[in-house]
Amino acid sequence: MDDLATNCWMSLPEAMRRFVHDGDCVALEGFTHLIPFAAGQELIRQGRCDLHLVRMTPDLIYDQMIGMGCARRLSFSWGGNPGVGSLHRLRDAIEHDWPHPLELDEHSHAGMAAAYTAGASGLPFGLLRGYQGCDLQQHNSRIASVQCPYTGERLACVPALRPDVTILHAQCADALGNVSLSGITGAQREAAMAAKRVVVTVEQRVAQLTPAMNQIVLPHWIIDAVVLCPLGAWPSYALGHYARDNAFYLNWDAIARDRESFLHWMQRYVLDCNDHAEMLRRLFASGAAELTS
Amino acid sequence: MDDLATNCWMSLPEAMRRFVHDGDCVALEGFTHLIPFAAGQELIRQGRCDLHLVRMTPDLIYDQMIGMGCARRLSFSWGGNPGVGSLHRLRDAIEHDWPHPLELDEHSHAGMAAAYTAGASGLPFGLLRGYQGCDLQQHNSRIASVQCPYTGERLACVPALRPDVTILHAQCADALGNVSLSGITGAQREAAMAAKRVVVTVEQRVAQLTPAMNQIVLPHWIIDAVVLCPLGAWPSYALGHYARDNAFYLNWDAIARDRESFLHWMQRYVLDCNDHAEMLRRLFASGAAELTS
Amino acid sequence: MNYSREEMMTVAAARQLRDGEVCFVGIGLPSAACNLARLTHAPDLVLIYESGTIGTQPTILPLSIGDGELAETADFIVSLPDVFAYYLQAGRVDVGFLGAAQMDRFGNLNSTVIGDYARPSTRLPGAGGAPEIAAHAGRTLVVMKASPRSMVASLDFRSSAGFLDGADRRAALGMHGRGPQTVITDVGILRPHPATQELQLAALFPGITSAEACAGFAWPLRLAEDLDTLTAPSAHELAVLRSLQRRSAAAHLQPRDLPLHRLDT
Amino acid sequence: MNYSREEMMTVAAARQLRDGEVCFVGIGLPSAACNLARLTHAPDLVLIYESGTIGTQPTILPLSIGDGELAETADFIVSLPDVFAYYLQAGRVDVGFLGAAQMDRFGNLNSTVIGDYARPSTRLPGAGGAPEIAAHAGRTLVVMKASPRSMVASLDFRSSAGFLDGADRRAALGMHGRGPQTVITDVGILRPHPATQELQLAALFPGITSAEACAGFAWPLRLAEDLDTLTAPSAHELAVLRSLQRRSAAAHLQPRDLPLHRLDT
Repeated sequence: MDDLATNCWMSLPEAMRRFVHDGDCVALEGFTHLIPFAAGQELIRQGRCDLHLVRMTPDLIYDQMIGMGCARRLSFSWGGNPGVGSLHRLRDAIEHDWPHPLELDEHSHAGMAAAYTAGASGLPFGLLRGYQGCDLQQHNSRIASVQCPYTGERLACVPALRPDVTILHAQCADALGNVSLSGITGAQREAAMAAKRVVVTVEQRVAQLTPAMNQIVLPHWIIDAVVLCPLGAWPSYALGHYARDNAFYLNWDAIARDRESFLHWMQRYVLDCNDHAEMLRRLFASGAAELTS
Repeated sequence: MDDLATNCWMSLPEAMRRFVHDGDCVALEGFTHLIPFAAGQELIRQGRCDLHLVRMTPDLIYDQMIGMGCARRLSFSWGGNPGVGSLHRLRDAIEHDWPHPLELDEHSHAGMAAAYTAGASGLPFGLLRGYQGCDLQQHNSRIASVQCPYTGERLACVPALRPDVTILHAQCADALGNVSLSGITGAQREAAMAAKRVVVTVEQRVAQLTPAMNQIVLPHWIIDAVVLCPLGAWPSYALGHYARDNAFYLNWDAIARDRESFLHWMQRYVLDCNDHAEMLRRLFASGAAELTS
Repeated sequence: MNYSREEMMTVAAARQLRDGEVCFVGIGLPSAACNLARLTHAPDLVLIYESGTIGTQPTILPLSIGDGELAETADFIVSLPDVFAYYLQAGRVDVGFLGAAQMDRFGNLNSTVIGDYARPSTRLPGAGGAPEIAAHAGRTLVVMKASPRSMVASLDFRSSAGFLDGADRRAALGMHGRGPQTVITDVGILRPHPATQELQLAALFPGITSAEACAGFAWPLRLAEDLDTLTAPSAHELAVLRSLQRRSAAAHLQPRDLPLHRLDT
Repeated sequence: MNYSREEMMTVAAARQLRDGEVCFVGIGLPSAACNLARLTHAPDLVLIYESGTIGTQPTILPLSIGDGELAETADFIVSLPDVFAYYLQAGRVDVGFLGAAQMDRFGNLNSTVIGDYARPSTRLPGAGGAPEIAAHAGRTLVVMKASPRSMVASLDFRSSAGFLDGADRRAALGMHGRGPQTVITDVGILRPHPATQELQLAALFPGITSAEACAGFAWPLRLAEDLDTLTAPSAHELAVLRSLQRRSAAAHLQPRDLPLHRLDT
């Protein structure tokens, strides 16, 4: 048991180096809650590139990764700054190919959910009543249809999503690497079960997992690495640990609107910091308050 | 709120009378755990007939209902007495049309699970990699196939299950009728979400639902009736309340093997009792011990 | 009592909701409207936020669709695959809210791009949950301010279906829901014509003329034969709404309380 | 040390399991074998019972596939749709156990009917999880006593697929799993011939002759070229198995403790 425990617990840099490679299809999931920011920023630090990024809601973390040139392709269903407005780096990539072109594989939420579920289920495609009367399927040839053998009606299909690696943030894991998420869990379970490799950053290492609201558990034997990373979801949140930093989400609009200020912020708070902890300390040191709130 | 609470809580006879009609498609679900025995026996008492019974594992409760002539048709995937052997009343119906013929709609567990899931999801059919190289689909024309639009491979299909009424037993419900099940929950959530009407018997009425192992919650607004029915799963069990009565399962083999002894038992313990509580008191009174353990 | 156009919109949206209905709520005005309804005439309204929180009763309005407040005040939470399959697609949602950058006369919506899809002049966030909310919710309420830039003759992109080209094309596609039965703008309310399904002005906000209203639309907006005027927000509606918004703003202004000390462990 | 044939079967089955593998367990002998393996050479064996209990470590053997003991000692529990889709169908199960009333020379199994399907002479419980365990588990272990009535030349009904007609017909159907790689009987162990995939006697139980073994099969059983004899159960294997079975029997004999007083509330 101790060997197993030693094997799956590791540092974030090691986990990202070992399990995420240039060119991979990578899903950092989390619907508003438990977004694995620290892991995404470590990928930026390590200069990972040519990634096929998958996420229902790209959020700030993919804005950062896209702006820093990590991504070749994006599978997604809603690309905004929730409650605020645009993701300016995502827009700049689509509208002006900056820093380079980004291929889009665009779906609806229901389509993405069906695609993850199909991937997790070992099925080649997901089935839904969806996309009726929409233009999306005219621009995404991966959205197809199939006929019901009983009723004759046509239903929409999406190809299964099977990321090379899915990265999650969770509240806790035990020594063996069994992981527990609770609260809003989005499509995280499906994204993990659909992936070839799974890496999870957690707030806490616990002796035993205890029942919690809407808890899902991922067994240690589907997980390749577990990383202790307190506050690793900031500016997203971890229910029971800390709240969403809505002020930072608002502030990001100004930071990311302009290429210069974006690059300056990424240099100062991501590239020039050794890790997520150093970034947070620097951000919340007295001098930096105006940048963040 | 009080009105709502008054509306959904009712007695078992009333719930069965109002929500289960002759000829209905009825699913009493529960995989070994939380099998709604009291409700099934009340249907026998009320003489309900011509039912299309649906259950992955018919278990003793459908053996009783089939033997008492309630059923016209059975959708199922495994029809045995778990760990013991045959369901003699089910066998007698199939082998000798006693008490009358029973149509079979037979599947695998995976097929039944996919059919419930499709029903719960508003899809006309469920998709699975299943039934490969088996004879079942030669005898059940409802098992069909569909071609994957991406890979060209053929996958199995089953028509969605949409019971007229699904009946469950659960650990607890609150005043509004929100229902909580925990432990082994089988396909209960899917069976409930797939149904037009839902009736739940519960061990306890509680002020507030609290998180529990593998908890699923069904919202009060999909539920038509909630019935307080302590020990309502006996001889099945309710995790946290009482254990499975393995001795009775063993004993059922002898009771049900023979038509006379079966009818005698049903008369004495179901038909001659006003309700489940009276049956249990009679069963566990000193004189009856030899019949049950 | 004075009130803003936004307040009238919120109140008008809230009044569309009937007690006991199951609503699929979006962030912003829909969230305010649903909670206003819940706190006034519809105490048993069931709110489902897209993040999977079922039966949520937030005490403050969330800033995002997945705020902790929504999780903590929910009856329970389900996964995203489940909320879209078991609740929305299964037809268990009575009312869905939609907004967009552009709407046409049949209530079709664009929230994807301005300009060409491959090289847009403005890339918008995208469809999100809208295509399936539009298809499966029993009816949808569209909430959008009226301006010729947004109420357009022709969409740049159809992200979600309203009545398509009208005349029951929608039903022919087999959609469960009845589509955009009400569009709430900042000048009045539109409803579909019973036969053509083209949206027409059904009721004006108090103090707005039909000419003023029509100026917000790039197509010649038709007026309903029985064009009505909405009742102004009542003192009670305004008091509850403002209290809710005050409470929410105060909560959102609270300084962050990030447990930085945990970085030292 | 004396031991029964059943004990030898259980020990032989346990030895097929490697530490860390994920097993889809059935009730009866498979459950005993898996737990014996877990308590001896494979402490990190992951047991999944069909009822959705994942990582179960029961202290006593369950009587049904969904006993409370399995729930209480599980790492966690998932629903039946999830266990079949996310675990079995997704290819996350290394080993599945199967048993049946009839098996043919290619490891195809019948657990459905003896006689005609529509009017059987004996109706058996049916396929249950078997068709998809047979298809998706990395490999399956079949556990059945050898007798000409059960090891038949031709099945009355094919409930789950072994190697079908052999010669890679199975792979052609696109099945993920490698099929019945080991059949454990009460006379010895069968394994598929590498080319034809017909099952052949690979190892005998100690003290059983190949003629005795072949008498249990209604088809002319082929012997592997390197026909082996199994090592008898070790004292440790027997001690652990018997202790487990004693513990289980004692627990199952405990009087029921039904809280009848709750009927009075």
